[in-house]
Amino acid sequence: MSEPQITPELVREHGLTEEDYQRLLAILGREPNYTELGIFSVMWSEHCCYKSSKNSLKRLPTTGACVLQGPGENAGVVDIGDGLAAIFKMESHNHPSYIEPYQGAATGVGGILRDIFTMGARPIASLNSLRFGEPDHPRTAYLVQGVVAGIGGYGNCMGVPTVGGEVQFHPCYNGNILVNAFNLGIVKTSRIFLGTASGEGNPVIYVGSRTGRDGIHGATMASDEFSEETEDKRPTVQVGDPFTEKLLLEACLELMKTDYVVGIQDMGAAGLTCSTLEMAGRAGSGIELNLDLVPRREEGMTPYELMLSESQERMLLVSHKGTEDKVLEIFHKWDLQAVVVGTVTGDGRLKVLDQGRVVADLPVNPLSEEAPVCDRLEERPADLAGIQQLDIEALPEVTDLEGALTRLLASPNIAEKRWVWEQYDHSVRGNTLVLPGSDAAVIRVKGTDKALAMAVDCNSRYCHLDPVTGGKIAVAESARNVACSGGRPLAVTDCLNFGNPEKPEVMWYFRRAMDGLSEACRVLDTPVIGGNVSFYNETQGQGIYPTPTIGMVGLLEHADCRMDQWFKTEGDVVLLLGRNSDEVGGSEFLSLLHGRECGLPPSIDLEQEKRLHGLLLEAATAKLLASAHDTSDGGLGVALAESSFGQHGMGCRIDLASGGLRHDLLLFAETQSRVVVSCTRENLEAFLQLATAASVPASAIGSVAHGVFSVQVDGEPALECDLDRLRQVWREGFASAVFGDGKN
Amino acid sequence: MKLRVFVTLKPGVLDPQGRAVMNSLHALGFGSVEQVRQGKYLEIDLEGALSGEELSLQADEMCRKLLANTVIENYRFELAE
Amino acid sequence: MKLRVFVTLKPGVLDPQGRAVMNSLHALGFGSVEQVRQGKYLEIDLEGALSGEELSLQADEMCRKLLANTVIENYRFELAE
Amino acid sequence: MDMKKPRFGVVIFPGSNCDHDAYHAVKHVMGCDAEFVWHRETSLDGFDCVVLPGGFSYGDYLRSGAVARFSPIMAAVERHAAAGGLLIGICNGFQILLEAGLLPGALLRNSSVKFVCREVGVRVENNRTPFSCVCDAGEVMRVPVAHNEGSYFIDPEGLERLKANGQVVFRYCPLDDLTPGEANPNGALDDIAGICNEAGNVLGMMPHPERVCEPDFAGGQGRRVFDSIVAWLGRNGNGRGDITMSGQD
Ligand SMILES: Nc1ncnc2c1ncn2[C@@H]1O[C@H](COP(=O)(O)OP(=O)(O)O)[C@@H](O)[C@H]1O
Ligand SMILES: [Mg+2]
Repeated sequence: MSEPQITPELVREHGLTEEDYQRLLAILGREPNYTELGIFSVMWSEHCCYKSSKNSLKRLPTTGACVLQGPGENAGVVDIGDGLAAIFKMESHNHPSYIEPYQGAATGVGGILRDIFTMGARPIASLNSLRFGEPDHPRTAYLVQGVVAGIGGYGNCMGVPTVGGEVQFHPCYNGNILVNAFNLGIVKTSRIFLGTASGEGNPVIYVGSRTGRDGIHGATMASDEFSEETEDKRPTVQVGDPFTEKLLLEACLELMKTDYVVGIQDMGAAGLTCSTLEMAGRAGSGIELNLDLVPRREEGMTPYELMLSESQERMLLVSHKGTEDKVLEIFHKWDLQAVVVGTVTGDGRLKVLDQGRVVADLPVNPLSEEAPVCDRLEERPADLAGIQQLDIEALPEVTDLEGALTRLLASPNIAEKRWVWEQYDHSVRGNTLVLPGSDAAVIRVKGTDKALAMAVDCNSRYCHLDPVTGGKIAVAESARNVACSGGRPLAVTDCLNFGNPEKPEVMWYFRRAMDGLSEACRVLDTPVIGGNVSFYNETQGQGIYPTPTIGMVGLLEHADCRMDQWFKTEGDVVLLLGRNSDEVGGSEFLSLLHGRECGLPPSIDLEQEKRLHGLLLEAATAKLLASAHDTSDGGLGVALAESSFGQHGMGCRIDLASGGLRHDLLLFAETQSRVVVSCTRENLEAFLQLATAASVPASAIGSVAHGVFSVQVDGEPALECDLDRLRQVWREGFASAVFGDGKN
Repeated sequence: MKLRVFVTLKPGVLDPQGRAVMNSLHALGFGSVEQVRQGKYLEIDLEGALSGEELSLQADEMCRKLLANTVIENYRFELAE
Repeated sequence: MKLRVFVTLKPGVLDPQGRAVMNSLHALGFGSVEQVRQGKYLEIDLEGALSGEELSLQADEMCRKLLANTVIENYRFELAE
Repeated sequence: MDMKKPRFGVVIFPGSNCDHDAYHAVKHVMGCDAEFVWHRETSLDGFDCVVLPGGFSYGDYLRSGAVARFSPIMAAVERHAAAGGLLIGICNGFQILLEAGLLPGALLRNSSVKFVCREVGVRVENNRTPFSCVCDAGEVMRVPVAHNEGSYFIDPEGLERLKANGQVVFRYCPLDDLTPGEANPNGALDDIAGICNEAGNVLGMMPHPERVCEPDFAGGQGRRVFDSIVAWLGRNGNGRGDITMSGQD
């Protein structure tokens, strides 16, 4: 078989710079062959080696009392007591989902699930964070339909409930949608498995689907901007097989009850290459791999293709010598392919054999340790100062407040996302205590009193206007959602979606956003235990807004101390925690009603935020509150309306003190660190005492009332709405914005 | 006019359904089955007076735009009275 | 040998997928579409030396047993070299 | 009276994913004996009630339940049913029972052409079956559905027969004014959510009562189905008592 000559062009096509190539030569001490070049190319791609982000990521806080495993493994692990741990992670599948929305999103879910169960955990809950272009962009409806169906198609078949998420629309995503998938699993702390290939002589076992020519160069594709030529790369799209993955999940968990396994890792991007190198790298060992033994789906596959294929639903594991037959037996029981394909060696090299020939022979450690790190240039965007300008005084006052509220509730960014989450099985496994629709999902941990609350959040408009503050708010808001459900925020996974890092402005944004995330995580004591960076979210030079999505997980010691956002009982007191202001910069209101995206996002005081969470947690533990809902997109007006849309038909009668604020700003500014809560009259006193002790401003602003939505300001009527009609607008907003009236 | 459209996965694209059907046929004793690929079949009734050539163009457009996902699928169609 | 199997819903059985495809075709401007029925199309490779008659019997058995649910579906097949 | 705990067998097919939920409901919530049965087993001896759980057996490839009905365990399932043992198929389990011919009719793709997961109203139409005997006639339970292919279909004569024999056990019905979505989540013929065979010992239903057997989950009304099974087995000394299906629908 003749292989391409190594030429400068070929090296460049593999995404390696001259400098990278010199480094490669120094490591190898000779010219690479074609297969080796391919291996270097994927290992040194942005996607695998984080060359642009590594330095910034180092600054994130990654340790804490509850952290059992920080970044570096397949997923991070936190201790939740009772001998159990939660393993979770979020990952992007943006480019593939834009090209083929159903399969792209489906395989994204498949990938994140494997990351979780490869560590021994049973996945118990998924979330997803989605960004699409304008609702009436010609491709949006198609993409929404495909992505949602794909996430459902994979997760539903796996029997893992998808319990929450977020969906936002903005023109900056017209050519680059974002699909970020989160999963969380539970494992006994004594049974956590790592991706390590130790023990010379131990067998290396391949399990799962056969290898085809799927996604070859997928890992490098994820690190390229889209262009017209991407059309030609289309056959790299992969088809997910959730059924096989379900068998893989059950077989792996069955295997992990035994003591046969030394280490295990899924084959994700750059399949065999990444998994062998990473597993050997962690153990300081080597691997000898015989490609002749690798199960194949197609004929005539070359070593290059076999090493780089991204066929889904495959895992690599190392077992103790002598146990391989028992391991294979378990997989065969589940009708799965399982083959010994190699051996752990002690020489620190990855040696790949094909038909008796050595087709690659590389030193494991230098390949990852000496991977290129780019010190990218950064530059503050020249036009930023301009767009940060906003003269609030000069902003024309909106006097039709009911009209404004109605438009906000109908906006697909705020409207109910039922159309999305009804396509996800959110109740399988029978643990979903708080269903989608409230601030955070709450999942019981069977066999304990505990529950976990989880949410994903990011406001990319804020990040675009001020990445430091935007980064802080992404963390604060996701933690606030968890706290509103009665959970103590524990730890974070992130998905950092940005444009082309070779552009100094993008790098400027990236580093500032990292600063914001780091500081917020530090103050709120929620370390980052894993995540993923997705650069090059650009089409024809047009980049997305910086979108550092945060997945937050919190713990409820007692599941029955959970809260949701819905008003419950006539006559309960409604309170506002936090202070109002006119911080309307970057808000949904400003964008929707004034067509402007400018100003500074609301400011955030992280210490204040932390006190707020502490208060919510205390109140939840004492069962003082009937509901809690944070104010976010659409401000106080929208938060009050949303709390009125529960199953109980309970609205509210509110009288706000303007404190001198203009009424439209009072109702719709997105001032941070505010929460709308309700409680019985009996609990009011006790709750106010807690609030005072916590130094959190709390004021009674009205009461819960059946079938009513009425807001006065300083005793004057401001909003007198028909609750049923408001609810209907909010219910129908999503489908009618995306699919037009009557359709779907 | 009747338009019959056959949509199949491109060669090389994984077909988990086809594989499951094959395994099941084997289990049922149909050992001679070597491969199964599952696709879609659509029967479409058309009215109107387009000519053969124009009709073909229109059918082709339907397939490309909607009926087949050309990223992973091929299509073929037949027109009949 | 190649076996091509067409599985279609029986007349009278609701076909929501076909209807959805029709609506989308209308929305795309293909107004001449009057009805769409969506079915399955399977391509099966067979090896072995069965004769035409026996092969047909075998194919029919595959369809009845597995490939079609005769409560709601009709099937048809073609055999070709 | 025989005080032995009822014994449930929960069959696991490749791709079943509500097997744990069914097991949890009967074992941990109801306190019955329960065991998983792998689909390659060939015997169901000793089980009072067999559960075919929900999920995506064989990925739901080709048609839901089409491949699973050929699993080795299915011969034992048929024997169990023929001998009068209780057999309940939920969601994918219902699909398997239909494919296997143990119940009449078929399940089509949802009329929305989308997967649907939501809580629906399920009204008890016949409370004389082993699966509904503690319920009041007309009682409405709040139970989730979660499926792609749940639109029940049968030909007109078949439907008449079902109705005449009281085989329509559950129908979809509205919950309250505030729960959105149509009462019938999938376009099922005559709002049919669950049916039994003529003898009354085999039930198939699309909604998932096993997910909501505890008060924290939609009020826990799914438990009524399992309470019925246990009560019926208790009354009949875990034996194969006669089921009176008489009475018009
Ligand atoms: N893609 C999605 N998948 C599942 N649930 C979603 C999705 N998008 C939104 N939701 C649910 O809808 C509710 C409202 O979401 P969102 O407006 O983003 O809440 P918040 O403003 O509190 O962050 C939440 O319960 C969320 O989990
Ligand atoms: Mg919120």
